[in-house]
This record gives sequence, structure tokens and C-alpha cells, in this order.
Amino acid sequence: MSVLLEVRGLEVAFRAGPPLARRRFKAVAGVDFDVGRGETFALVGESGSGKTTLARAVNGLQPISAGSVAFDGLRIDGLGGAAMKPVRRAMSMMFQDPVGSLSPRMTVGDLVTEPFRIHRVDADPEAETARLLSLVGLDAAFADRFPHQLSGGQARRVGVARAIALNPRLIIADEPTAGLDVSVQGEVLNLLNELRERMGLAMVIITHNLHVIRHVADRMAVMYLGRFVETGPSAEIFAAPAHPYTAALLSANPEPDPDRARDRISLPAEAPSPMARPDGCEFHTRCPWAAAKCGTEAPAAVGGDRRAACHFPLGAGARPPAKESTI
Amino acid sequence: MSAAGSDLPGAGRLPTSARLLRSVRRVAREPLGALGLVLVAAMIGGAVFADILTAFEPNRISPRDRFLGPSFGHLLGTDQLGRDLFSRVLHGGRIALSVALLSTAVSLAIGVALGLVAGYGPRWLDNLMLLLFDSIKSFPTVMLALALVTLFGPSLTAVVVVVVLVNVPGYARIVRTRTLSIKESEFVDAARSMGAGTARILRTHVTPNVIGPLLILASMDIPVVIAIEAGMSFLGLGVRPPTPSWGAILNDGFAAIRDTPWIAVAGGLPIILTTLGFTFLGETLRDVFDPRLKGRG
Amino acid sequence: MTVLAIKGLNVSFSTGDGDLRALRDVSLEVPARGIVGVVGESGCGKSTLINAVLGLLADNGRVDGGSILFEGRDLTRLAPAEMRALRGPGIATVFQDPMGALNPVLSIGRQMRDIQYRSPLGRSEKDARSAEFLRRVRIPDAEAALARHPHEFSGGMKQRVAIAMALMMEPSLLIADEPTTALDATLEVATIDLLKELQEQIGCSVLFISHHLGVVAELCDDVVVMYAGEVVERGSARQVFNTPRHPYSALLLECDPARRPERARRLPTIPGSVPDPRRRPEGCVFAGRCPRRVDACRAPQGERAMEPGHMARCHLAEAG
Amino acid sequence: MLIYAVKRLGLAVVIVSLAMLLLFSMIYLIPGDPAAVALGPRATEAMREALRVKMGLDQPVWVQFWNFFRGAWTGDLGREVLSDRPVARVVMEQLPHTLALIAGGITWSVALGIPLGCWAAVNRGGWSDRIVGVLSVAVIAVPSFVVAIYALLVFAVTLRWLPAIGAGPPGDPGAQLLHLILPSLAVGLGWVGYIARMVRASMLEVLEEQHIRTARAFGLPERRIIFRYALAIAVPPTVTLLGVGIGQMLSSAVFAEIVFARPGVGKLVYDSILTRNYPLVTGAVMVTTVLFVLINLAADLVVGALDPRVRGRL
Repeated sequence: MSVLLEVRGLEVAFRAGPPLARRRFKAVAGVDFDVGRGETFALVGESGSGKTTLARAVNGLQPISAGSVAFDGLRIDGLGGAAMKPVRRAMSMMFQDPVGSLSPRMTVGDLVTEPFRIHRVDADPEAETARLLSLVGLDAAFADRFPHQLSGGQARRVGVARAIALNPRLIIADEPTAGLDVSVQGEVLNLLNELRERMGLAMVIITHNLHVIRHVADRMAVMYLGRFVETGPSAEIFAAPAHPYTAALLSANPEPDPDRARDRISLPAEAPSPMARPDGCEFHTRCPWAAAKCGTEAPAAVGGDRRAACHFPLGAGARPPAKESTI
Repeated sequence: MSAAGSDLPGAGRLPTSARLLRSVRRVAREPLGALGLVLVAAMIGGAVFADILTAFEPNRISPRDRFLGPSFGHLLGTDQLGRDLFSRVLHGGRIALSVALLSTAVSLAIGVALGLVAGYGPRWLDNLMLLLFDSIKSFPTVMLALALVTLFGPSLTAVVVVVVLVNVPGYARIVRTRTLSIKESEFVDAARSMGAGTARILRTHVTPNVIGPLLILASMDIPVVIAIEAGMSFLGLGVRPPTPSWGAILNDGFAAIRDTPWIAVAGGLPIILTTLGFTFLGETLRDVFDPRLKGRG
Repeated sequence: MTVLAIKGLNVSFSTGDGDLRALRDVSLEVPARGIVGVVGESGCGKSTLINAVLGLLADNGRVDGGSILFEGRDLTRLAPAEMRALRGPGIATVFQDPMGALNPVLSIGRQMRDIQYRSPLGRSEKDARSAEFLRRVRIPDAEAALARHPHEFSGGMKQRVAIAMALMMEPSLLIADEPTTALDATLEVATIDLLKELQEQIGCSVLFISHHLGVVAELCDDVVVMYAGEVVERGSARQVFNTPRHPYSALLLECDPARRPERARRLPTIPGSVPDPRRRPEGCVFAGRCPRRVDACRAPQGERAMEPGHMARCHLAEAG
Repeated sequence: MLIYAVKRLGLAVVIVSLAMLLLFSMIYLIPGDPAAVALGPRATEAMREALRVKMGLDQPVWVQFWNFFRGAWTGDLGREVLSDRPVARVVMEQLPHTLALIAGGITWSVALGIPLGCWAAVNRGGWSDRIVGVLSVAVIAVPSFVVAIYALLVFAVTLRWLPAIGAGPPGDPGAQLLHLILPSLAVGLGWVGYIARMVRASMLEVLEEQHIRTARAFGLPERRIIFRYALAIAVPPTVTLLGVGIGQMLSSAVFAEIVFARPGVGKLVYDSILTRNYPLVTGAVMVTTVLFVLINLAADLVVGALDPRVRGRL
């Protein structure tokens, strides 16, 4: 499988704070990953982990402060509007809010055919609308509706239709199931899976919900404070998480079974802000297994396809005893 | 509770004329809207058909008929020069209406352009323009009018310039604020991610979402414009005599208010009725089409 | 003993478009010291149910049938002043949105003191009590926190302040309306643990509203499944989660991606959408989306007992 | 908060400076020779030249501007043409009358507007709400000078309840207050409507907020919820509105002063324009502009002090 998207040492910095004490901080602090053709890669993290910023940086919506992004062998970081335009044709992005990412005064028909107009592709708008809507399982009568007349699931389908309009090679989907009821989430995931198979698309899926990616992702990365704490094939990570944070995330989303053993990992305190990163391992302030070494020395993520940035990876034996706060 | 009405009857696009008719019906269904429609229609009708509705010329001086009270011949009486007040009121409507339309259109055009630039342009330009808007707004309207008239002399142009100067900072600010929030919205990000350029984003994604509410707010400003014209003419800073203007009539009446109060009544009544009419209409338009704007000053 | 018993509750809203039946024949019971979970997707009537219990229905809403017995008194028949006297000491509530639930311009201490207005304690004693409860929800530096305003706290901290306020009332019933939905998953766990721990200390009952099945399965003794304004299934957590009898509950559980630990090619879904609340069918509300639909589903459905304490509103449901 | 105040003050200084620049360019652009205009047709060229030198008109533009600018900041607005008195003193003599008028207008608008708005919000959808709604729209729509003339016509000329002209004899507060009633009503009536609407709208918005539901869920008395929890959030925006409103009341004051023949800055400017007493015009406009900027500054700072969210942000 050849590499489609290659990200190396990517950093995104912002400035924030009160006027006189404005400080620079890194929302994304150096990440590397590859996405192969036709592969689905998932970025998992909680609010403030920098996952959305990372996606925007890859797409060129957010200037990066260090590192490189290559798409199909071509460096695309720092490309200007005109040079970036052909890249955007091959790389679509879907945004979090299903309704809010649709321009409110355009009809569904105008929305799904907008890529053709932007890229001056000659096409019959009505035929294309009908084709795209049927691809995502919407009735052609939806073409005249406005976004506020759609349910969340329907709006999400319109977003998908627009994303695949110009046969892209990569779709970056930010929280594709956010704001949808459980019974509708499956529909959207099935649709993405189906289109991926049919069109040979690669996908980057950003989410906070581990269970969502279990069913769609080939490989995944877990983000914490703008860095990857664990990466690898998703099946392996789900089977045996190596990083304590991954394990905590997995246990925090329990399966609905009243008889299941209560083996959750409860994290004390809240995530620190990227403006005040802890020393050593950045997770040690919340880690149930943190040892003295963790507070002083930053662990490196080593290994091949499967990596975890932890001094004492789970399942590797020599791990210090858990502290009181675990349940 | 979220409405589950996902299968609404296809409220697609209708032809413009049908939509307009439907809008008028929706406004007329509200009592206040109906009243506003009647008052505004009467004012526009009076101004357009002024020559048919009255036999008197607005500026013909008739010394024998000075200070006549209201009667069947002279519905609103005559003024100190014996001019028929009803005729002057109808013709004054033309002045009020043309000033209102002209200056609102000019203010809107300038306001939208400046607001888009401030909202979508670089930060420093935004700050500079805000400063400019605030500086212009920091002159009280009358002071601005007085200063400008000192500069240009009294004229209808001066009135339009004053109105534009008064309105533009407000409109531009509204457009700027909305542009800023639209700029951050996901649908603009989506357009950018599809490769749309700035011009396209401003044209198809920003302007359509800015212009609707602004038009409604501008329609609610029409009474203010009419008041500015009348006020300046009342002070002798607007139209030059003998051109009939409601403010000028009011000024004539004010000079003789103790003995012949009907002149002041004749000058004030059309101002009250039209400003009320346009306000009621504007309020109803807003409530019907954009309830979110409610509560704006 | 039962703290809260809702029987055959009907709630409607009058709208410009005709009446909207938000709740139809809703019955449930919350036993003393019990935790009852209400689950359902958007539009199922969870919020209306809470507002009806609290007597805080919007002006156009009305209870047109049924009763809400709280410690033996029918809340639907109480005068507004009597109802108000119950809110707080009798029934305390933690709402979903930690950002909006606290008054932004008053300090935390002031708001915590205000809700103790019925207490004969002096000002400094009330503040001491507030600080004590802030400590119990593990707010660091509780005394200093009293002087701060809501915007100075993070989302998780605000939610803990809200929990402290509710439990400070030492209510008989705590209503928790999606208290963790707005929080990150890892915080959600900590907040749920805290809630459970404090509930055991205070000994109150809890009505826990959530769409998160995993949390409900873990926290609650009994579960109520709602769909389109009706209770479609009710029973102990084991009964509902292990042997769901109503097709909707069964499908909803199946849809939860957490239920399938291995990668699935196709995830189960429930095609269709919730019926328009203005035009809900006379018969089964789920019939339009139900794979097992038959003609008899058009007739109004009553509650059918499956086993002791377990009922489903479906004529196809069978015990055992 | 300190940083916010300093920033806001800096902005005010910049705005006033810009306003000065605008005013100066206006004077500079006035067609004709100010000296000739001021002295009239019978003055000799020597007299004109003397006045030009005295007014500094013989110097380069930027020197003139700098003198004007420095003078204005130090309170020296030049001397008026007719009586050669310092403009600043003439304006300051008239200012209290205008301030009294505006204070009267604010009193009307706050005393009627806030309770009316609150009453309408609490009885939302009822008859009182509708009546307040229509009335406030109506009083906003009608221009203040029409209100002034009709009030004069009805209450002073026809009914003779209240005095028609002047500000009342100095040293007689009772009579002065009586003279203030009609003009300040004309100035403040529209703002009764604005404030009532604003208070109603923001009360309704606040009453819908989640924390009000929380307060109700704890059984707090409705009166306490409305007066302590809701009004505290709903009223600050009206303070900013009043800041803008005072500027517009300054406009209305000009008309009220002319209609009721009251002394004041507005009447001073108007009379000065008629007599082409330009230094007085610019001086008075300058003073009112500074006043307006200061009032807006004060309003913003008050809002900042009232709202901890604003206080914390900057």
C-alpha cells in the first residue's frame, strides 16, 4: 500500500492569554503519521487535544509553524490559494456540525454541486445532484430543501455527498457522528465504509468516541495535549492498549452491560492546558501508575508500526503499582 | 424539544412575485403590519399622485388667503403666504420619500462594502476602520448636520450626506460583526477547504447571510431618515424655501403657533403618521422574517 | 418505599400548529435510595418529563392526565407556592449544561448561600456549609472558590459545583439531567463515581436521565426506555439490558457501537425517524420504524407485564 | 479591568483627536475668508489682515492645526468673533442648561422605561405586554422635535399647565424644574420606548437562560429570581444603550432648546451658525463631542464593573 498522506514533525502554535502576558503555545506539538491509499486512519482525543487543529493544518486551513505535509508525494504545507486549489480537489474535508457546515441560504442542490462551480468542472448540475444524492441514500426531492429543513443525519449525508462530488482520494472527517443519535450514527458510519470500498478512498476520521472508530479505522493515533501518545493498528490497540491514557479512554466508554466487572480506570483531575505543559511525561499528572521517573523524563515513542510514549507500557510487565485513585 | 418534522412539505423555491405576494400577506395578517402597510401606502400614494389629489399648487402665494383655518376648500388650511397646506404636505412627501430612498440606498451600498472589508480583511484594517466608524459616530447627529451645513450650505445634498454619515458606521458595524462570525463558521471553512477563493466566499457565502437582516434593519431606519430630513428642514438646514418639506411647514407653524396652530399640526401630522407607518411595517417585517433580530436597539 | 411514582402522565403543549403531545401515559417509580435511569434519543420527551416533575413546564405546556406522586403528594395538584417549597429540599436537580447552569454575574458563594434561604443559619454558617460541600465534590481551596465566578471554573469543575449545590439541599430525590453529556469521557467517569459516592452518603434517590447506555447500565438499578413521548420498556437494569422485550430497546442496544467489541462491516441502525410530535400515531409510536410491524400495531398499545418489575409496551413482547 | 480601562481611555483620546482633526479640516475648508465673513462687508483690508493674524490664519496649515489641537486639549478653544470672549467660557456657561435637560431626559426614560420593560417581560404575551410594545415602538418612531412642538402646543399654549419658554428665573429651583418638565419629556420620550424594549428583550432572553431554570429548580422565590438573578444581567446592556442614547439626546436637546427658547449649547450653536460665529460653532461642537465620548466611556466602564465576565476577560 503506497503512502498518500505523509505528515512529519507537524507543529501548530497559537498565541493566547491576556494582552500583556500573551504567550505562545503549541496546540499540535510535533506529530508524524502516514495514511496509505484506501486506508482509514483515526485520530482520537478529547477536547483540547489538538485533533481538530491537526486536521485543519493538514488541510491547509491553519498555518503550521514547523514540520511538513506531503500529499501524493507533493509538499503542500505553505502552498498559496491557487497552488493549493488542485490539492483541495483531491482532498475533501467534512466538518463537525452537520447543519452548520452547510451554507444556510443555499439549497441542497446548490450545496452538493458547489465543488463543480469552484473548480469550473463542466457538469450538468441537475444530473450530478441526482447522482450524488442517490449515492448517499437521499431522495432527489431533497435538492430543493435548505439546510435548516434537514435532520442531523440528513445534513450529514449532504455533507458526505459534497465531499465525494469530485472523486477525491482522501476525505478528512471531523467528528462525523457528533450530535447524532446512536441509531443514526451507524447509518453514517456504514455510508462512509461503503463509499470507501466503492471509490477506493482514504479517510482520516477525527473523533473522541473510540467505539466509532473501532468499526471503521485500520490504524489509529491517540492524541493528548497535541502529541500522539499511542499509534498503531486499531485492532491491536483495542485488544491491548499500551498507554495508560488509551486504556482510560477505552474503559471510560463502557459497554452497556450491568453484569460487567467494574474495571474502569478513573482519571483524577482534568487535562492540563497546552499553555502549561507538565514536565516529564505530560500525562503523569493524571496517570494512575505514574512513578518518579515519569515526572522528570519525557518518554519517547519507539517501535515500528505500534508505538506508545510511555516508560511503563501496559502489558509489558515492569509497571509500578497503581495509586489509590483507581477503582 | 427538537422538532422531528424531517418530512416537511418541500418548501423549495417559488417565483419572486409569488414570494413577494406571500410576504405582503404575512405582514398584513398582523394588525400592526396592516396598519403600517395602510399608512405607508397612503403616504406613497399621496406623494406620487399629489398633482391629481389637489388642485392647488404647493408654492403659489395667495396673499388674500393667508392664515385660513381648515375647511373643505383647504383641507388643512393655509399658511402665512396663503399657500394650501394639504398640497404642500402631499408634495413634501415626495421630498421625504426621495431623500429616504436615495440616502438609504447609498448608505447600504457603502455600509456593506466597508463592513465586508473590515470583517474579512486583515486585522489592522479592521481596527482602523472601527476607529473611523467610532469617530464619525462620536459626533451627535445634529452637530454633524450643523457642521456640514456650515461647510456646504443648506441643501438636499447636505441632508443626504448627513444621513449617509449617520447610517454608514452603524450598517458597516453590523455587516462587520456578522462577517466576522460567518468567517469563523464551519460552512465558510468548508468552502475554503473545497478551494473557494475570497471573492467567491464573500459573494456566495457571506453577503447573502448578511444582507437580509441588514435590509430589515435599514427599513426600520427609514423613519429615522425622514425625521432627519424634516428636522434639518425645520432648522432651515435642509431644503431651501419655498420647496415644500414637512419640516419647513412645521417651522412656519412654529413661528405662529399661538394664533394659528393648524399650520404646526399640518406639518407634524404627516411626520408622525409616516414614521409610525414605516416603523410598524419594519417591526412586522422583522418579526415575521427574522425574529432573531428582535431586541436590537 | 417509593419516593416518586408517576402514573399515566400526559403532557401537551399548545402551539400555533395545533396541540403537541409530548408525553403519553408515562408511568415509572423511583424507590427510596434507588437510582432509576431514563434513556432515549432526542425527541423522546426526557426533558419534558423532568420539567413536569419540577412543575417548570413552559407556559404553553399543561398536564392533562395522570399523577406525579412525590412522597405521597400529587405534584400535579399542588399550588405553585407549595411546589416551589418542594424544589430544593425535596427535589434537587443537576442540569446538563455546566456552562449555563450557574448565574454568570453572581459569585459561587452567593449562589450557594441564596439557595439556603430557607435555613435559619447565619451568613457565615451558610458559607461554611457551602465550603464543606465544595470540599466534598473535591473542589480545591473551597473557601477561596466561594468568592469566584462561574467563568473562572472549567466545565468539569462547574458541574461538580452544580452537584454540590444539589446535594447541599439533602433532597429526597435528585434529578440528574444528562449531567455528564457535555464532559469528556474520562471526566464523565470521575463525575459519575463522585455522584454515586455522594448519593450513598446522603441516601437520596436519583432519577438519572441519559442517552449514554453504558453509564446507565453501570450506575442504575432500574431503567426506563422512552421513545417519542412514551415509556416503551421498564425494568431492572439486568432485565432491560440482558433481555430487552420491546423492539425499540433491543434495536437501540444493538446500535450502540460499544456493544460490538469486534470490528463490524455493517453497523446496525434503525431506519426512519421519530414521528412528528404533532402527528403521532394512535397505535404503537415505534410502528413506523419497527422491523416486526404487523397490522395489530395500529391499535393503541398498553403496558404488558413480562416478569415482576419488567414491562414492555408491545403486543408482540413475550415474557420469559 | 485596569488594562481594559486604560485601553478604553486610550481609544477615547484617539477618537477625540480624530474628531478634532475632522472639525479642523471643516473650518479650514469653509469657503471664503473667515476674517472677511466675521467682520462683514464694511471692514477694511487692514482690519481683516489684523484679524487674520490674530486668528493665526497667516500661518501654514499644520501650524494652524497644531495650535488648534494643542489649544483644544488644554481647554483653549479660541475667542469668539462678536464679543471676543473665550469660547470655552461661553460654552461652559451654557452647558449646565443642556446637561440639566439631558439629565431630565434620562430620568424620564429610566424611570418609565425600566419598569415598563420589566412589567412587559414578566407578563409576556399578555395585554400589558402588547400595549407596552406598541407604545414603545410609537414613541421611538416620532421625532423629538415633533414631540416638542406638540407638547408645547397642547400643554403650554392650549392647556396652559406648564410654562412655554425659557429655563425659569435663576435661583428658583422650583420654577426651573417646572420649566424642565416639557423639554425633558421631548428629549426623553423616545428613549422611554428604547429602554422599555431593550429591558423587555434582554429580560426575556435572560429568563430563558439555563441558570434561571437552576434557580427555579432550587425553589428560589420568583421575585428574587427576577430582581436579583435576571435584572442584574438584563440591565447592563441598557447602560451601554444609554451611553449612545445620551448622544442622541444631545441632538434632541438642540431642538428642545430652540422650540422652548431655552438657553443651552444647542441653541448656542444654532444661533452662532446664523451669525456665522464659527469659533463658537467649532468650540461648542468640540465640547459636546468630548462630552459624548466621555459618556460612552463611562457607560462602557460601568458595564465592565457590573459584569464579572467582562471584568475577567481583559
